[in-house]
Amino acid sequence: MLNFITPIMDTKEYSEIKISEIEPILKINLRGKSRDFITKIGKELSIITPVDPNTSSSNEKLSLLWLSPDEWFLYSNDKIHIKNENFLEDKLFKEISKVKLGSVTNVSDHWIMINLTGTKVYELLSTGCPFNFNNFKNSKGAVVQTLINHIDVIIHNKNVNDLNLFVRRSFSEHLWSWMNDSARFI
Amino acid sequence: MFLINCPYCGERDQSEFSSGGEAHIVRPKQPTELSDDQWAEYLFMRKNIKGVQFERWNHTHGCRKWFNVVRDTSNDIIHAVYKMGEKPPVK
Amino acid sequence: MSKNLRTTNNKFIDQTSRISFKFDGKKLYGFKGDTLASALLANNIHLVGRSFKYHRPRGIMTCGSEEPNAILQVGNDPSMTEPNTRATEIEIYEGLEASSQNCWPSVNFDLGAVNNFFSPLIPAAFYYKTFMWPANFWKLYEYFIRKSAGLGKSPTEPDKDIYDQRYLHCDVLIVGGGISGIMAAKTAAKNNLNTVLIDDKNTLGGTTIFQENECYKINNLYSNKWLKKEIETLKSFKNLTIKTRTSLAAYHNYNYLLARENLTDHLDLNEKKDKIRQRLWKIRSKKVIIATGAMERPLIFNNNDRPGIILSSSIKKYIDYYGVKCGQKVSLFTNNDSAYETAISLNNSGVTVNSIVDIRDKTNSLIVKEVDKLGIKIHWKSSVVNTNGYKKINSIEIMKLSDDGAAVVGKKIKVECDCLGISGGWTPRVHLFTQSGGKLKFRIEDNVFLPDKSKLDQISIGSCNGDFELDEVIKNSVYLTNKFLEINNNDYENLEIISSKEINKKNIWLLPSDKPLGKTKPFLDFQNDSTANDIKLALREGFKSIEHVKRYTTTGMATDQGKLSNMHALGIIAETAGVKMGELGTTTFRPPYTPLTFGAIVGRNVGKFFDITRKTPMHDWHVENKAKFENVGQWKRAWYYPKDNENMYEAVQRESKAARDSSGILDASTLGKIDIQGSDASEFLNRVYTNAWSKLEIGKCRYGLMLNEDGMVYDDGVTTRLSENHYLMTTTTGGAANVLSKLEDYLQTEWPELDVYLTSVTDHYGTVSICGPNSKKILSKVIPDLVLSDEEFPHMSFKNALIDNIKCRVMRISFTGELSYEINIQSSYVKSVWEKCIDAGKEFDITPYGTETMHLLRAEKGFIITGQDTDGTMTPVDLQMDWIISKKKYDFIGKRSLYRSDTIREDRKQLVGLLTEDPKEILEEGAQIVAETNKKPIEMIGHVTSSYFSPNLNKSIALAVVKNGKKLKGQKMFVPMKDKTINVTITDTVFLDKENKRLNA
Amino acid sequence: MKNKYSIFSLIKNAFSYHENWQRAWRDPEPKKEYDAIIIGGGGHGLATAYYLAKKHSMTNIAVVEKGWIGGGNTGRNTTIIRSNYLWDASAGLYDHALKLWEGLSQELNYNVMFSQRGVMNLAHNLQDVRDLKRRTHANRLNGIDAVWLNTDEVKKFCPIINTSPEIRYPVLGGTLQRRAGTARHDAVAWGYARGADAMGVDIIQNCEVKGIKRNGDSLEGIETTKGFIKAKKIGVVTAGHSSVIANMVDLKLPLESKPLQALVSEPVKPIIDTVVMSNAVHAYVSQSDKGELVIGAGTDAYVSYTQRGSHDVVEGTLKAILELYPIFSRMKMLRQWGGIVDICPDASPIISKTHIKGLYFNCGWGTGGFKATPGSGDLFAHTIANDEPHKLNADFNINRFISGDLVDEHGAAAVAH
Repeated sequence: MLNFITPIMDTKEYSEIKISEIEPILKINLRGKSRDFITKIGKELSIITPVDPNTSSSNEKLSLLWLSPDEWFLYSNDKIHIKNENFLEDKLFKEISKVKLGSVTNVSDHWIMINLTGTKVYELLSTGCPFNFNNFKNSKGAVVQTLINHIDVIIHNKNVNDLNLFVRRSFSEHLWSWMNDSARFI
Repeated sequence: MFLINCPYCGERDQSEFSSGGEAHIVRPKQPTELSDDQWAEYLFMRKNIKGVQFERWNHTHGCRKWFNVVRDTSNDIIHAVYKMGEKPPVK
Repeated sequence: MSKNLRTTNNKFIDQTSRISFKFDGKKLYGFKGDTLASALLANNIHLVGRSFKYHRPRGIMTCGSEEPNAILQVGNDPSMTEPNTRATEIEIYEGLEASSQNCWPSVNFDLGAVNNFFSPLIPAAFYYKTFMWPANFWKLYEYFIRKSAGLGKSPTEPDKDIYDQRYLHCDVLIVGGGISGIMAAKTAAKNNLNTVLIDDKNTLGGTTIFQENECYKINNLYSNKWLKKEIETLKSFKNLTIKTRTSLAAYHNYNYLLARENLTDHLDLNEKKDKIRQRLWKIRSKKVIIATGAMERPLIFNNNDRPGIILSSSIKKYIDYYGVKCGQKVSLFTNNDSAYETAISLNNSGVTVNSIVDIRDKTNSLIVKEVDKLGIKIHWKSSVVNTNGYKKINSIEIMKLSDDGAAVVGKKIKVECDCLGISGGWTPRVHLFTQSGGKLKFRIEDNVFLPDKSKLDQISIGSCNGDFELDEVIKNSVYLTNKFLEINNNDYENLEIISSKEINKKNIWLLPSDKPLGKTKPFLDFQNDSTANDIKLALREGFKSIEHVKRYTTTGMATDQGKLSNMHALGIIAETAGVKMGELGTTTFRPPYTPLTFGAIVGRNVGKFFDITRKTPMHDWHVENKAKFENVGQWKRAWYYPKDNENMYEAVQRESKAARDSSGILDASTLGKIDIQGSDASEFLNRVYTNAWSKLEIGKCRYGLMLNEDGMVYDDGVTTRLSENHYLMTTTTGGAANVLSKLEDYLQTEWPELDVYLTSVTDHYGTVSICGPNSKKILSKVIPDLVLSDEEFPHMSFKNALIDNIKCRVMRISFTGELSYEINIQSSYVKSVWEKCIDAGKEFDITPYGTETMHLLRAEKGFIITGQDTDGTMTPVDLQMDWIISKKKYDFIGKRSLYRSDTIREDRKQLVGLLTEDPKEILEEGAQIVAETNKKPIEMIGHVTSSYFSPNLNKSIALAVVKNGKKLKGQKMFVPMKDKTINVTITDTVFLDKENKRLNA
Repeated sequence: MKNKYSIFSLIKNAFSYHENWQRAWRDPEPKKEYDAIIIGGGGHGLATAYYLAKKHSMTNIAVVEKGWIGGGNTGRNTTIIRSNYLWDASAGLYDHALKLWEGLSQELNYNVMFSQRGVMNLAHNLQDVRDLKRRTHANRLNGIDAVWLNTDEVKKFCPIINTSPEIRYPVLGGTLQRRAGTARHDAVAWGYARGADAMGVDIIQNCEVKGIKRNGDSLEGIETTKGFIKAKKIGVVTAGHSSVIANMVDLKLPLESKPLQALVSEPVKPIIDTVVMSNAVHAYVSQSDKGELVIGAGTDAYVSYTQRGSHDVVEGTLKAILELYPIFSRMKMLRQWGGIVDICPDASPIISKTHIKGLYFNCGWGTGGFKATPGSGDLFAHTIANDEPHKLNADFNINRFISGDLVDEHGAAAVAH
């Protein structure tokens, strides 16, 4: 078997902050404009497609994040076996891309998912992120695409002081070590 | 650092955006029909207005959507934003 | 410290904790809470520096950020020393070492003081008028000028301290924790606003916190007592953040503000380690309240710069706050009431105030009456015309002012004193307001510039808004705060206030002397040594604008940025030129408000965090196998893999040969990859690439060239048709992000009718490229199920495959001219696949190669690298790639530009091959090419873009761009180097395997 | 005749307490009509007037300035002067300027403090090396004194640069032009103003141009805040505001005006005695005679006339400074400011006639106009006087944007596979 290796595979704890990479997680990028597209993904995933900016919806297994008026980001809430991943991707591709409703692209390894928990996670983010989290903090399910220290990230507010952060794989090691360096001083 | 009200994502820091210069310079549908002069007009010539200017911005590090901004280049105040394809607001 | 200079009244200074520090090598003592300035004064040290130009002895003059003289070098460690530190701002700590600057050999005996003697020869801007002869001597003059200029010394080793940054978003930011700031903060917090209050001092309360005077009372309490109680109540607000030792550095547009918090500068040496020294707060506040107070002005008269001459309000702070007497026998010189507060404070602490010189006619305000009662001699309608004492003031000379104030009359009185307090009125600190783009207005009665119009959501309150008297400060602050925050609930609406009111105002910008102006030295800018005479000289020479005068005389350009000098400079200009001050305007106050450490601006992004480092999924393997890395944009790419003691040349020769003789393996993961889906995908590619795409069969790959609208080559790469409406595009490593955003731009704005979606998958796939005659055998071991026959899997096609049940895509494409396959697989598995290929290739001696070998191999085949063989001025025709421009397509990006009159010229610079006469001679990349060596001026017709020694051809090869190169094939040319001329011949760009036989080897 | 500046005049004037110095230039009211008017009293405009008077005997001319002379980019730049440009046309232009700089203090009898302390450009990646070597070879063959330095030589020339191979983008070498250096920016404007004024040129400050009056394709004069002034020829040298003037005659230029920022540190004793520039690690630094580190930041990527740029640009610049000079971390920024630069798509200037007879533009200098001041003034004066470009500025015409014959000084985009 091939070895599965991601750049981080680690967990670090600081006073009131815990940072850990969670893998493997399925991630699929979905793009489309039509109403049919929106209905179809909702149906296929048994999830309400979030159409309000900066929001998400989740069911037991999956979370679907709004990225732009024609782009959504789907990820599995838990670790997932490669077989199930392929199954879901193939199914969506068949039902959406093949029938020209939009695009379905597997991005599981394009993004690394880092889970941040603790009462000081927003302080950690404030060391490098210009986004105003004052309202975000209190809205469960909120999503923001922004920058942390010049690196693109998607942040999903899973729960109070419990965030999933997505960063592109090739940037992830740098961001990881930078965030850990930040956390030392919080 | 401006605050720009992305018509999709809401108010964000300028660092998430990039400027695309003057708006409403439409790419000619039939470039081959144009003289060198006319093509240069599209390619290079700009009003470069001091005052209220219509311009394009991209929410590069957010939703990646292009949109239009009405900004006064003499004081950087943004008067309005509107989506691509929408009519510009009247002054 | 001299015991008799400390009072025992210690509300703010902990007189139980003694601290030792060194000044100019001498060990001294102070107390916790002292600034370096207060500690020095307590040790009776006034002389702390020499002025910039004349090296005149200078002493501590203020107690804050406007200090022009007490600018010291702090610390001796070459990595931790800090130049130009204001003694009035830095708190002392155990182990502090400070020394005077700009003097040699010492501050007490400074040889530079000879300049003072020559001062008649060196008026403002003298340097523009001399040092021009002989012409080539400027270098020498300049050497000496530079040596004598500058103040402190730069560190000479890297800083060991850490700096940090934070973003902060709030509803209201209040800058300044004086009485009005505190009232505003409490009001905002009480009304549930997310509030931040910052102050640059270590305690809140501004000047009111040490104002214990019968003339200033609130609700029947001394104003300091009342304020102290208010400050104590602030702690209860969870929505109020207070930051002390935090100074607002810059106020930018959109209420974006930068504040520097000082975290360790006040700590003992051993406590500083491993802590953040300073933190830069990047604040976005919906509303901003500026409550930065006012600065006392000096008075401008002859010899007003001697050590011992101190702003009167600073003397008050030193006695009331620090418990330090600036002198034992003090005189005061004033044009307003505030010096009388100082007189009372000094008197209360037992210091003799032997005279007050007031330029006004007699006045009868409450506080003046109080002073009168104390029996202090007041010289009304008088001026100080001179001071004496070289290193410390010892007496002043007083004369009566004429009725018009333009001259002095009568008898000169000499009064002995060891300290002179001066007060020229108050200047509101409007710096932040103007930094933010606000416009000022001028108030004639007391000659102040006040905030007027602003486009931002902000107000100024308190004395920075021109309210100088306690009752007005409170009344107006409350009114303005309520209106600004749109609230009605304010605790401070009905306070009972006692406040002395100033009745008479009088101002003379340049006080007259009994000597002609030319013989006097009335200093304006103490640090830069510019005098009123300099201002007048500038005006005489025709420099009219305030900015001209400032630049010509350097007034206001020292490290205090003219905080003390600007108003007087304006006043003297207005007076001399006969212009109204309001019309003259001010100079621009530029950020930062006080000098800001570079380290704080940069934060933690130094060293390894200087820039993002991007790594491929196989990065660790390259490291383990001793690869040298090349920076390609932010990526780290394996450059070459030296074996034993190989140098780069040797390693690359070996790798290049191995790749063609047997097999090589390359990490190609950094190439940009864009997933394209949609029913118009083919049409989209037609528009973005120069060649045609509609007829590309499913499962086939094609090379494409992308242009800018100006017709110049922008990017290139191979795109694969995965299915009917599904393509995978590759871009160059460096171009990936720009290409994607450019394509999105066209889709969203020019071609919204196209049904096409783009998704970056650059990081999702890792790419293993294996090439060479044995690559097929190796691949068949790694993916046994895959049929690799040329019929089934020809060059420029792709197959889906599985490796250990993991999906992958195999492209048969080649950038080396060899038989070659690229495996694209999810990044998490790619290192494993890479190792599998290495294992499978062992029997064929598979050789990992880096970017350098890749560049050499492609050059042998004449393949271009955009960015290396192109430079933004090359069209596809220039590259001799006419074949890639579709003649049938109506349009594509950049097409029209190819037909402009200059672009269509046939003798443009064109890509060619070059062979050196001596096959061992390797040309230098960047070397210029000429057709004739004797022609003057020499005409360069092109340059070498790529050059290597080809181990496979056993000769040196090069690519070059040459004017009219297409037609010059076979011609001899020259490459003139510094020490020799190399003979070359222009050739075809393909050096190896012109028939492309190796692709199917 | 103005009194000559020298050490002797200083001594003489010291005896009269410097009360007898003459005005450096007059403050005239505009005449009704001039043979030529230069719009824009920056270094380039004043130099143009100076050379029109001096070399082309056009003395019935005026310079009109909206604010105070030298108050635009002349007084806001980091004063770097060099001529090591890649293309022949640029090299010709900038070296012409450099040669004029070399005698300028004596020419103007005004010490412009031209200090030939050398300018070094650093390379941080392989494409940088190729590009800089290409430029150095071209310079050498064009007779410009640029040499290539390897990393050790870079370190030797400027020991405070961090040349460790361990840094993120190590210094791989650099080019050095020793004749290059810095000058005192204000002095250049003042020296030219004083020189031009002495020959009869009217320098009119606080005079804003509100319109250009034309009759068909010929010019009549300018509307200003000080009234209408007739002129046969008009030369526009208004840098960031070029488009504002161009729009008055419906002329579109290939320009975008963007904020360019710079900053200085507090003054310190000499620590760096040359000028070091790095494109890849975007840091330009020199030290002024006063001791301040003079640091050039970048332009913002949007049009703005505010003379204020984004803080991010300053932060990025100082980050680069600390990467190359970690010893400067405890130095403090004293002052920060911005100017408005007009940028051409090919990063080269326009010194050209227009389709309107008698109207000339000198613009598009982008971030590097100061170094060209004397040359630009000389060539623009030639162009205005003769209604024809000099051969050194012939390539810098407006028509190049139509034909495509650009003078592209951007160099390679450093993209590689």
